[in-house]
Amino acid sequence: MSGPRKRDPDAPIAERVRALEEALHAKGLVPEDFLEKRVEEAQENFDPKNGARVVARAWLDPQYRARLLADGAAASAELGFRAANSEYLVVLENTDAVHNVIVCTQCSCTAWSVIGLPPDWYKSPEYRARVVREPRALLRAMGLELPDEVAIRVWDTSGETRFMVLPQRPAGTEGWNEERLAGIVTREALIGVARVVAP
Amino acid sequence: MSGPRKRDPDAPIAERVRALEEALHAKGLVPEDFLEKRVEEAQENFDPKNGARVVARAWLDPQYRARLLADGAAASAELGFRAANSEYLVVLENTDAVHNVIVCTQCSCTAWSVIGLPPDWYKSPEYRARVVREPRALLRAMGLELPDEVAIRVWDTSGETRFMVLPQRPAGTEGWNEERLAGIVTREALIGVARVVAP
Amino acid sequence: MDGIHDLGGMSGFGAVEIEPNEPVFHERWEARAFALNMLGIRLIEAYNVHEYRHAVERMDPAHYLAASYYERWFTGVATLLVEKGVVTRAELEARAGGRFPLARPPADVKSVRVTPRAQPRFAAGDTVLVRDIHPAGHTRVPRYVRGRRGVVARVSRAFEVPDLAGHALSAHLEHTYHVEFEARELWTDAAESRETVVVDLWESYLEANR
Amino acid sequence: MDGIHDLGGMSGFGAVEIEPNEPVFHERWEARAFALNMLGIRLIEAYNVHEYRHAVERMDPAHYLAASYYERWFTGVATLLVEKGVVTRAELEARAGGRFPLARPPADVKSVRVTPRAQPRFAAGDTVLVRDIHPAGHTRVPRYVRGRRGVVARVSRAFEVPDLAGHALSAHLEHTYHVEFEARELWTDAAESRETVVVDLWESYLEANR
Repeated sequence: MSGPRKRDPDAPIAERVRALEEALHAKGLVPEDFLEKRVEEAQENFDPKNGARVVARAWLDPQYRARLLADGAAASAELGFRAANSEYLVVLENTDAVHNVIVCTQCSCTAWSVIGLPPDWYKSPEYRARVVREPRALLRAMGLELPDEVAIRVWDTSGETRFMVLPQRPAGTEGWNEERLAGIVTREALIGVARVVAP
Repeated sequence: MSGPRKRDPDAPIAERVRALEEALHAKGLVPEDFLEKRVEEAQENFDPKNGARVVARAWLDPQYRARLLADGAAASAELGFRAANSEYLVVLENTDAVHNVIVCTQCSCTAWSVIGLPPDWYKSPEYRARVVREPRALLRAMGLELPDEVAIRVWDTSGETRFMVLPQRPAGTEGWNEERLAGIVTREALIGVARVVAP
Repeated sequence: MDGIHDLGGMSGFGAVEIEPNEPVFHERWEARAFALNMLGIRLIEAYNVHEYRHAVERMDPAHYLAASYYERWFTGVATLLVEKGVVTRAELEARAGGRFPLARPPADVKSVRVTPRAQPRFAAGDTVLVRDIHPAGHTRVPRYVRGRRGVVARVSRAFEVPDLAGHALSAHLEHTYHVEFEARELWTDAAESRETVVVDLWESYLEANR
Repeated sequence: MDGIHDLGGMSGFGAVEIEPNEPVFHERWEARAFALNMLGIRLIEAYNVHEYRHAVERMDPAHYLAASYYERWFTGVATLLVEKGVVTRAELEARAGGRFPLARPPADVKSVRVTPRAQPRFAAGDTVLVRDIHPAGHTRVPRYVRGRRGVVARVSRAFEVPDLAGHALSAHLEHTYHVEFEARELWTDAAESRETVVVDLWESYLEANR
């Protein structure tokens, strides 16, 4: 098509999804509850609260932290967070010198088991286009001001490795237990577009 | 905007154009008949029939042909086809060895005075994206099969030079006069996506 | 393919806005579309995840940018189920009561140059050059690193080469590498300072620095 | 800017279809939009043609690809008339009775590196290298030739440098060159044979081949 002239409008997306589901049903390809189970799994198992727990544990337990940085998937599995496939999870440690941030420029790959299904902003063309080219300016616009002396390392999820950021533990959380610490770790911090802050 | 959620629909384009025209009118910025004259000019002066006349003359008169290849704008002006601004028009001669084809990948610049306002297909993302990368395959898909031994030269109108193709005169037109020859030269041939064929 | 999906570094995009308390799915159809892909890949095994990614890439560029994430997702699923003969487009249009946009057909990819080594060719610290290639089919080497030099930060595991798997060709494994590029190497005069980008690349995308 | 307008070489697009007996304008509003740009540039001189081109480039990429040619054209015109203070967006929305999409604001370009020579630096037959630059503002050097080598086919005239004129900066003239590139130099493994692409480039986009 050389231009948008005289094209019939598309059927609404909700109708198209319904149409495909019904066509597959009619062919007997949809076992009872199969779709419902997948949705339930997505809503219950793929949750940034998992990554928050991992982070809180790493803040409290230096040996766990070392295991996490050595093998992210195995250390997450210790807490019961297992990826569907045998995933290669690399955990990126933020320090005073380096801030890490994750993107998938070509689609929207994410470590579902610890970060959850990615949010709209992560999947947007805006984020995908800009963060590899102007991370400092973009993070600033998103509310994260990084001192000039902090290097930014952007990780493009172009392969099969999945990434999670291990944010820095904020001051003012001394003596907090794991649950309380996990409560302040956001999805945005696990991706690297925000710091963890004590309320 | 990170996604197309919850955005009010745009006012229809015809309403937007009317709105701007009325706003300018209300400020007294639109002299009577100004817009009408520009439309008239576009429809009457910017016409591929002009380029067709230039080509027919060049086929019949070797001295005119030489002047045309040396200075396209001056030779076109001889026949009364003058660009609005002092345009630099370069005429590209097709031969048995080289076939020329014109595009403007970044917008849709064209030699209006001889080719006319460009057609939809020339302005389409499809043409702009593909012709610089796969000209032979694209021309074939558009109906122009070029022998492998003919080199293709694609001209991207990225600067201020404007281009027009001087197609090869087809066999079977011996003894034709200028008007009859001009009658078979199409806009597509002036751009280089078609040959001129005798009917 | 050098498609619209390969957005890294493109300018002209606006603000990134975070939606507070964003739900996992905004609409019921999004959840169903999500699950239908699980059905296509895992249950009926009509296609693999690489083919799915490539199907989304093959969408008309205007449709790709206009669509929300799950509309792109769904279009990839529907395209593959039609291409694999599970359903027909006519059937879908009849049931949907209107036009049913699908992605464009894939290029006819018959083979891809891969590296046969079982041992990784590069080691951490090696400087590598990304091959300046323009594959007609699926690939995962973004345009913004092609022809650029970087340093191997980590030798990752071996995974299926997407350029083959995306066309349901052989399941050939190759080592992947986390390659770190200086911003200046990628964006020259437009680079911010003190920044690097790490890209995860298959061995056949790389050559030794000359 | 490395915007959506810079389409040369992008894959994923479909067939090019020629409309038989295509009219100059398909709708009345297209003709009016055409004429309104003549008014903006030539009559009230609110902006120049380079600013117009850049305004179109600054459209949201999804809007750019979804819009027809004259919708892009009109959006450029309306954007500039608002930016130059001739009309206000609120006024346009009120009169249109709805949302009135405009292009994004330009980058804050204050100066651009240009070449001061009055005489052309290169001659026909010279091999030149296109500078690998990523200007934030308007430019006319397409991405597909940046960092590539070509041969000067013709020294063309001197014209205003668009990188300046597109931001209403000084009217600096520079020679332009028709530079011919082998398809293989541009598209490597994807190139068709026996083809070249000639691109019309300002002197400051070029450096001598090293």
